[in-house]
Amino acid sequence: MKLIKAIIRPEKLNDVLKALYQAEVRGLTVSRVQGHGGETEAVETYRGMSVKMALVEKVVIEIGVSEPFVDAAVKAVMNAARTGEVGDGKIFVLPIDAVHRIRTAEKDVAAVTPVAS
Amino acid sequence: MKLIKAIIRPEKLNDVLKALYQAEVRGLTVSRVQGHGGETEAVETYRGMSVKMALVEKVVIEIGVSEPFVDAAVKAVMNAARTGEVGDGKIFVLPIDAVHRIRTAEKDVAAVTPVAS
Amino acid sequence: MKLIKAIIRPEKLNDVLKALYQAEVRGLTVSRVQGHGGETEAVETYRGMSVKMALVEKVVIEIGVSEPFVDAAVKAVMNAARTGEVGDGKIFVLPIDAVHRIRTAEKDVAAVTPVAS
Amino acid sequence: MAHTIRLGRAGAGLMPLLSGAIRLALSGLLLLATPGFAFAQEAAAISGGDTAWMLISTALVLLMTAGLAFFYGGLVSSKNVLNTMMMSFIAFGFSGVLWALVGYSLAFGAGNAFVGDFSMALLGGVGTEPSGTIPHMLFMAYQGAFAIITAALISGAIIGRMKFGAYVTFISIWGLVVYAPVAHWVWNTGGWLFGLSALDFAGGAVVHVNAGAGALAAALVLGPRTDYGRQAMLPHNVPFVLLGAGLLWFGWMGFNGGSALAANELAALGVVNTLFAPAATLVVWSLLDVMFAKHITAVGAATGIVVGLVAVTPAAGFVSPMSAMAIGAIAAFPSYFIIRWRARSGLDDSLDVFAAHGVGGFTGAILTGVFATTALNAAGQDGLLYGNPRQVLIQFIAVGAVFVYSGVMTAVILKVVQAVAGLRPESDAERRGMDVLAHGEEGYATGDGAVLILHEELNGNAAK
Amino acid sequence: MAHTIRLGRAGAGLMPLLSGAIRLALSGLLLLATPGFAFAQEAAAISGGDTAWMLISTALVLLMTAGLAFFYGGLVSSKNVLNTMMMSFIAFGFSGVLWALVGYSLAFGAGNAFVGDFSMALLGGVGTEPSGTIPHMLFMAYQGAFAIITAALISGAIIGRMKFGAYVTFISIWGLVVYAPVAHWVWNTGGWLFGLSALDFAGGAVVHVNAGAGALAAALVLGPRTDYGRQAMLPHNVPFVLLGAGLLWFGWMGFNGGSALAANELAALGVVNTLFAPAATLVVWSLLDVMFAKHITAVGAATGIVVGLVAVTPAAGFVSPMSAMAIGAIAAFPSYFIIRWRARSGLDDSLDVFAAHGVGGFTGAILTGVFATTALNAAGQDGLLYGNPRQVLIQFIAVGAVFVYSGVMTAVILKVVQAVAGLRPESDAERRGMDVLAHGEEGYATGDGAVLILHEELNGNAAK
Amino acid sequence: MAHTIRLGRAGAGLMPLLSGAIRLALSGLLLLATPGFAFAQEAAAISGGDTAWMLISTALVLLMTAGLAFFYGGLVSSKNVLNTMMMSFIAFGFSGVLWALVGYSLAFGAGNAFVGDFSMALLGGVGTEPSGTIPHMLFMAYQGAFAIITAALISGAIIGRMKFGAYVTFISIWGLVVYAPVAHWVWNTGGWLFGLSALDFAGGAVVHVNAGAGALAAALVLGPRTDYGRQAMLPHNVPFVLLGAGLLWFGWMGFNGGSALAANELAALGVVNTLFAPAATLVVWSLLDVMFAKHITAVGAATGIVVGLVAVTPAAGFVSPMSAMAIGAIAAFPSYFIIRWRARSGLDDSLDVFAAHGVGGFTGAILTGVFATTALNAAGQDGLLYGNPRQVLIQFIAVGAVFVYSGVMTAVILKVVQAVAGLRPESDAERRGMDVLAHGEEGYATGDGAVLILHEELNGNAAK
Ligand SMILES: Nc1ncnc2c1ncn2[C@@H]1O[C@H](COP(=O)(O)OP(=O)(O)O)[C@@H](O)[C@H]1O
Ligand SMILES: Nc1ncnc2c1ncn2[C@@H]1O[C@H](COP(=O)(O)OP(=O)(O)O)[C@@H](O)[C@H]1O
Ligand SMILES: Nc1ncnc2c1ncn2[C@@H]1O[C@H](COP(=O)(O)OP(=O)(O)O)[C@@H](O)[C@H]1O
Repeated sequence: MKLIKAIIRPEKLNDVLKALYQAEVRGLTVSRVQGHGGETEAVETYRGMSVKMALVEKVVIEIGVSEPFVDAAVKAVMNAARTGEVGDGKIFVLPIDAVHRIRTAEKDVAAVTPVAS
Repeated sequence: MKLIKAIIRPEKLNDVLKALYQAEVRGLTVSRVQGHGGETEAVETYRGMSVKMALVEKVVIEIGVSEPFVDAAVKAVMNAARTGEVGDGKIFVLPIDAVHRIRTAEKDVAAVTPVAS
Repeated sequence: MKLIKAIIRPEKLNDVLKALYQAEVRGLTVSRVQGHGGETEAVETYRGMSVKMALVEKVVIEIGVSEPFVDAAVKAVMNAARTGEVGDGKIFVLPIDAVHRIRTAEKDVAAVTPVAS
Repeated sequence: MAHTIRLGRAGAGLMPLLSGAIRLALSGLLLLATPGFAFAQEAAAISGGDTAWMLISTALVLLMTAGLAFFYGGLVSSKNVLNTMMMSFIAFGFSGVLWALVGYSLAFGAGNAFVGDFSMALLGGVGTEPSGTIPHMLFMAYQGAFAIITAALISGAIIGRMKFGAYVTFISIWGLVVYAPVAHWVWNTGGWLFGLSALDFAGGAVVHVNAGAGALAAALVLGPRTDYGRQAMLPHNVPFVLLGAGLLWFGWMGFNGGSALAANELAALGVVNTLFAPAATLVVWSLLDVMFAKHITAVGAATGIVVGLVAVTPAAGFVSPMSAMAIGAIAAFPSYFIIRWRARSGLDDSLDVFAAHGVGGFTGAILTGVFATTALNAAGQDGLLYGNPRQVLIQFIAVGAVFVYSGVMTAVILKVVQAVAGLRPESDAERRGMDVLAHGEEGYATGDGAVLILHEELNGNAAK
Repeated sequence: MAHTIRLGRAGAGLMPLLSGAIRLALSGLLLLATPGFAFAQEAAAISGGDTAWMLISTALVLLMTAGLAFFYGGLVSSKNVLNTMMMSFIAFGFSGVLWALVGYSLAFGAGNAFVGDFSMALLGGVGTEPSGTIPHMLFMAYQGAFAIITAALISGAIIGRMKFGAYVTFISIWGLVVYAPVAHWVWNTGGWLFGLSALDFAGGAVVHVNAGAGALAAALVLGPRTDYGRQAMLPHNVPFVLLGAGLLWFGWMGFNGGSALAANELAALGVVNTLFAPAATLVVWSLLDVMFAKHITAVGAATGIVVGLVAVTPAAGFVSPMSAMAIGAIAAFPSYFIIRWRARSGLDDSLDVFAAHGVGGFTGAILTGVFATTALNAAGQDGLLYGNPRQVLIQFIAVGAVFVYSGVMTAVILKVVQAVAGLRPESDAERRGMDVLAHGEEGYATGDGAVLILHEELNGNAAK
Repeated sequence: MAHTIRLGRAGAGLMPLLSGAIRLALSGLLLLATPGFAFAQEAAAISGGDTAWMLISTALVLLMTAGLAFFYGGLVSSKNVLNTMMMSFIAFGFSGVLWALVGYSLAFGAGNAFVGDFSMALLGGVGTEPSGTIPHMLFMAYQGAFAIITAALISGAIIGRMKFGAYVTFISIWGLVVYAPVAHWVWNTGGWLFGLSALDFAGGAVVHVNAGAGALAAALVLGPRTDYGRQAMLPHNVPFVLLGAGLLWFGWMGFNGGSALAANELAALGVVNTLFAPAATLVVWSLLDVMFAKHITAVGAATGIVVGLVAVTPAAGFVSPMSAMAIGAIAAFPSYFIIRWRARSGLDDSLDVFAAHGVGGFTGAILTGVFATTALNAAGQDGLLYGNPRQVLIQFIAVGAVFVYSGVMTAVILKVVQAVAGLRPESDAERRGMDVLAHGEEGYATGDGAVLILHEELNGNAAK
């Protein structure tokens, strides 16, 4: 089991969701974050006070997958999220020791296999 | 040391916090996220434009615990967060290499053992 | 490769960013969270209804680094984020299996080495 | 007194045949209808100054309902913000239209001592002829704005747990069956409380006690929300609460000042009292907050302002500014402590409509009987302090009658709606919030994960 | 009719030499300028009541543009909120100043049947002498507030995809080349539509059809935003939309009521109709929403209110309140269905200015020709229902002429601006949002990671 | 001039014995009190039109303080939003009540050249008798709304770092010791600046220079916030800033237009100038923003509007609209550059009250001495351009005297409060935000992790 943690551009979220859907990934969790990377920093001015914005809006998608799905999911995100310009983001793959589905108390692979809704 | 990452329903947050308190878990971090799983998607309409909301409000609780507490914490969350309907969420248990308490520079188990406030 | 996950006070964010910059850490991701630890809980009153706020505003910084940078990054955060009072936060170091840079499909160490912007 | 009008015999209606016929039919339906229709005939002329003031006063009272939407909307959680605001906004539509169709006639038609008639239904005979010194239809519209906000006020008691269709049905009926008769009692020269010389300058009883009693009854009939007493409902946007309080105060100038129906000394008295009474309430409320909440709170300040405005409403045109400040200061106490008690009780009058409007209106009405003086308003009465203790009793009777009638009738209407259509939504509505469930919308949508539904074929495979 | 003024010969201008010279130079530039300058001379006096009403009406119409900023701003995503709001606010400056400098003279100067002249440029001869019963300059300012909001209305069609400088240039020209002549046609006694007896009480054609046609043309010339039809643009703050609707309704009382230019029966009729027509629209819109969106939506309620306000605008001083309610109710249908169609079409009139203002104004103008009655306004005309079917045709001509002129001229102006300066920003502006790109600001900054730029040396090494 | 009243001998007070006794006692306390109480006796009558305009003007000026709360509240970070807004709202209470109790008498009582007296304390003799053509008490309330907003204006200088109790104490004293005397100097016929023929139509000196000087002194006495110059304080809600600017502009129509105290030519002049002067400022400010900030900013637009409003305040009833536009345009420059300088300086006048109100009011007052003309207002003076250079000097003296008095007295009051109770909260208040610390509330609570405290026993074991 792995946790895929992909940091992407907010405007690419819908494309990535679609790609993941097509890659048969069903469960995921999304959060709004701010990133700092190689992007040029915007300067904003408020009443004569100038500020450099060191952080840029990003979205993180976290997906718990069983090993066979890791590559497919990574590939799906990579392709859908790429624009080719600095700031496209990163994907981290982290090891997971255990997964539980709260509703049924199923464990591990069973816990992330979708159930017909 | 493990990092327990529980994705739950927002309306269950207070119950889960209470349960964790009773399980003697003291430190944790909470964030608002949006999840996609097996839940039916709400349709919203804005001025004749209909949209399907693919994401549902969720809350993530992250708890760094030493091994002896893992089971208790997972169980506490499982019980408090369950409604039995699709969308109750998942719990991921991730391995941790090291933990530091910023205030005291204590490490690992000492870092997550609460200090009398 | 490690993922450093530091939970700090919001008002220390800019100091920590500066310290990380000086430690030559270039990429990172920031999110707003709420924490529960040893801090005393504020009581708020709304129209005669009193509530204890069990959660306190925190910020999480996540940094994917190659092993040589782990100590420097942890140290930078520790020093910049410390106030000495309860609530300074924790740093978790998690193992990473793989890192991908979405823009270039570079992997692992290459993926987190900054490219001239 | 205020709100009382003398009508010249109204001019011929427009398209008189059609509307006359409908009116005739309606009249047949009215059990309490009295045949008589005898306004004092009187030569009068439109005054530009008076009309100017009543035009803007009408706009001001209209704005209050939008202000109320923000006062209430800011106090709830973000998942119920639209539902809460819509409970006010929808009253513009249903309560407004029904007022023109029949409500006005039921309230201000001659009728009998208890209710008007259908003589002015469909605005028959409500033209631009003078009513006092302003066009008759302007008086009708000004009163319509009162009917709208009174209905909207009740909604604060039933936040987040009433089917929207049931709510709309309820306030539509309520406006005709509760509001219109009560307005008739107090403000129509033939009304029984008018006959008793009860003083209610701008609606302490008609609007606030009326809405407060309705709110109490509604909270009791609906019962508390599922997680009431376990989960705190915190205000998701306190600035909205302050905005609402600010707009309400602004609009209230037209509510109380306009109740003079002219731009004269009485209007000035109304406006001056409406400025200083809530100022006094705010001072006292702040001090109480320091004592009991340890801080001067913003929600408290907004609440105190509204309580002061409510309390001075019945008194505005009858008492001196110093008396108004006394009324404002005194009124802080009962409402403050009842809110504190309520928050700890099992009564889910979610936004304390009873404590703010019911109790505030009650206090103000009684104190009007204490501080009123004919030195300032010859058409009024002297109060206790000016040698007429009987007025306090009269005020009690007026307020009590309105309270009982409104409370009972509100419960009856709700029970009927409940029997026919049900009042509360499926149980998970409260959990997920009424905005998505009852309106299919979010107050603050980010658009993350929102998939456009364009064509039938897309329904099946987009992002899921 | 409304908005028509009789001017006494204006008093001597201030600093007359300078401004006279500039005016002379301007006159030479005006191709269409007519030499004649012959207002009816008439003894008149300022009325306090009328002036009071027009003072507040001017303030009310001014407030509407701020209300519009919220109505529009709430409907867009948060990354475009400031750009959207600024499109309204900047009109206060550029459209306002240009109105005083030349716009007023082009609209209300005698001129010929198609446009005014430069006789009152730089406010020459616009002093405090009576125009009707109010000071002339007050009439000028009141009309200026109309010019401001009409320009701002167009912006709803081009959300998130127009260079701000190009937009400012566009509305500046538009106010002089489109708005001023159209106002002249309809509201100046010498205007050709005025001569035709076209009825437009408060600007159904001049303001709403005009802005609606401009919006349609602008949406077509600019083309849709890059991700239009793929990415939903959800309202980031529906309470702001409701606030905007509330402020617009409030301000519209001065818009329609003030168009009587006096605090008289006509003003009362205007205000009463402006209260009840949108109420009726709101009821019908809600029912349509239940049928087609399955819920009564808050965005729908706000939209319905605005459509009702638009529809009653041309009619407000010519029809009875019952007729106004009919107009409001009827007007819901075309606008509702055109919005539904538009949302599924390729036309990115982002905030449906065409459907709400163009179509709403059209419906209202035609229905004015149906319901108007000289029984209420002797200066008006009877409509179809009162035996004058010809009026419907006249209304068609008026609305059609305004629509065509505004549509064509808007496109021409935009094409010129496009040729000179370009209309659309670099492509990633839409992605990142116009707030940061066009204004260097965020609507809701948290300050996280914001590094102060204090001195040159800091530029290099702070946090990066 | 504006704001000057002639009072008929006031009617008998209410409950005259009690309040008379208190007044007598108060009189003994007043060191500067003059024995004389000699208003010109004059037969006058209430005018409906004038009263209508002053009723709504009073409401408009009241609304401005709520607008200010949003203008200021949007500019701060979200952890200080309630504290910032409450600094305005609390002035409604304390400044309002104190105005009625003694402030009005100190400002408009006959007194001597420097301060009024206690003759009208507790509103003694302030009834509905005419003062000019409006009820006396309406004049009193209108002036009260000025006193409220002037106190609230100062708060922009001390955002996020003053104990709330200390602030309330400060503005309470300030209103009596600074505002009332300064109003007396300028607007009372016996005041020394009135005697000098200083022109200040609606409060350029009395309100804006006064508040600006107070703000500067307060910023200096309190010192900068702890992280000033290191941490940027970004506006957490720019739409609120625009809302505030919109409400302020709207309300300012009553502020400047109402200062005519009648619905006449002068009121029209005031309203027209208040429309076009800020429009001109907005244009110039936008161009400066393009040059210096590279973009037209929304915060800049809001600021420019306010600066234009401030600048036209002293001039509104004395200059022509073209001159008002010139004043608005010119006033942009000093305020713009002083704001830029201030942001880089060590002076933590957090929201630039000094630059916007102090400097804007100064510029406007001096330019009033340049552009004023008796052709438009016979009760005024001619300015420099109309052959009276001396007026510029007089304006300098007036503004200078107000500036020095207000600056010095503000510092003295604050030092006294500091000595008695302390001014700044514990140091971590700034870090955590004043909302939680000073008010025990959050502006935007989510309710996550909020545990209801119901009973004593729950205190111990719920969620901790
Ligand atoms: N080492 C890192 N750890 C965590 N997040 C990172 C790291 N590097 C980059 N990111 C995230 O990825 C985003 C894009 O990274 P950046 O280096 O700008 O672009 P690119 O990957 O195209 O070179 C950043 O805004 C940040 O959110
Ligand atoms: N594989 C996954 N990775 C990350 N988050 C997941 C995953 N599966 C589900 N989730 C999270 O859990 C929530 C509930 O999951 P869902 O599958 O709907 O319910 P259930 O667990 O009851 O079957 C989702 O909204 C999402 O936030
Ligand atoms: N075991 C834990 N797991 C996750 N987050 C924690 C844990 N312990 C503390 N935190 C986070 O760190 C913050 C500070 O912790 P706290 O115990 O209050 O302070 P300190 O580390 O100074 O003793 C908390 O608010 C919470 O966000």
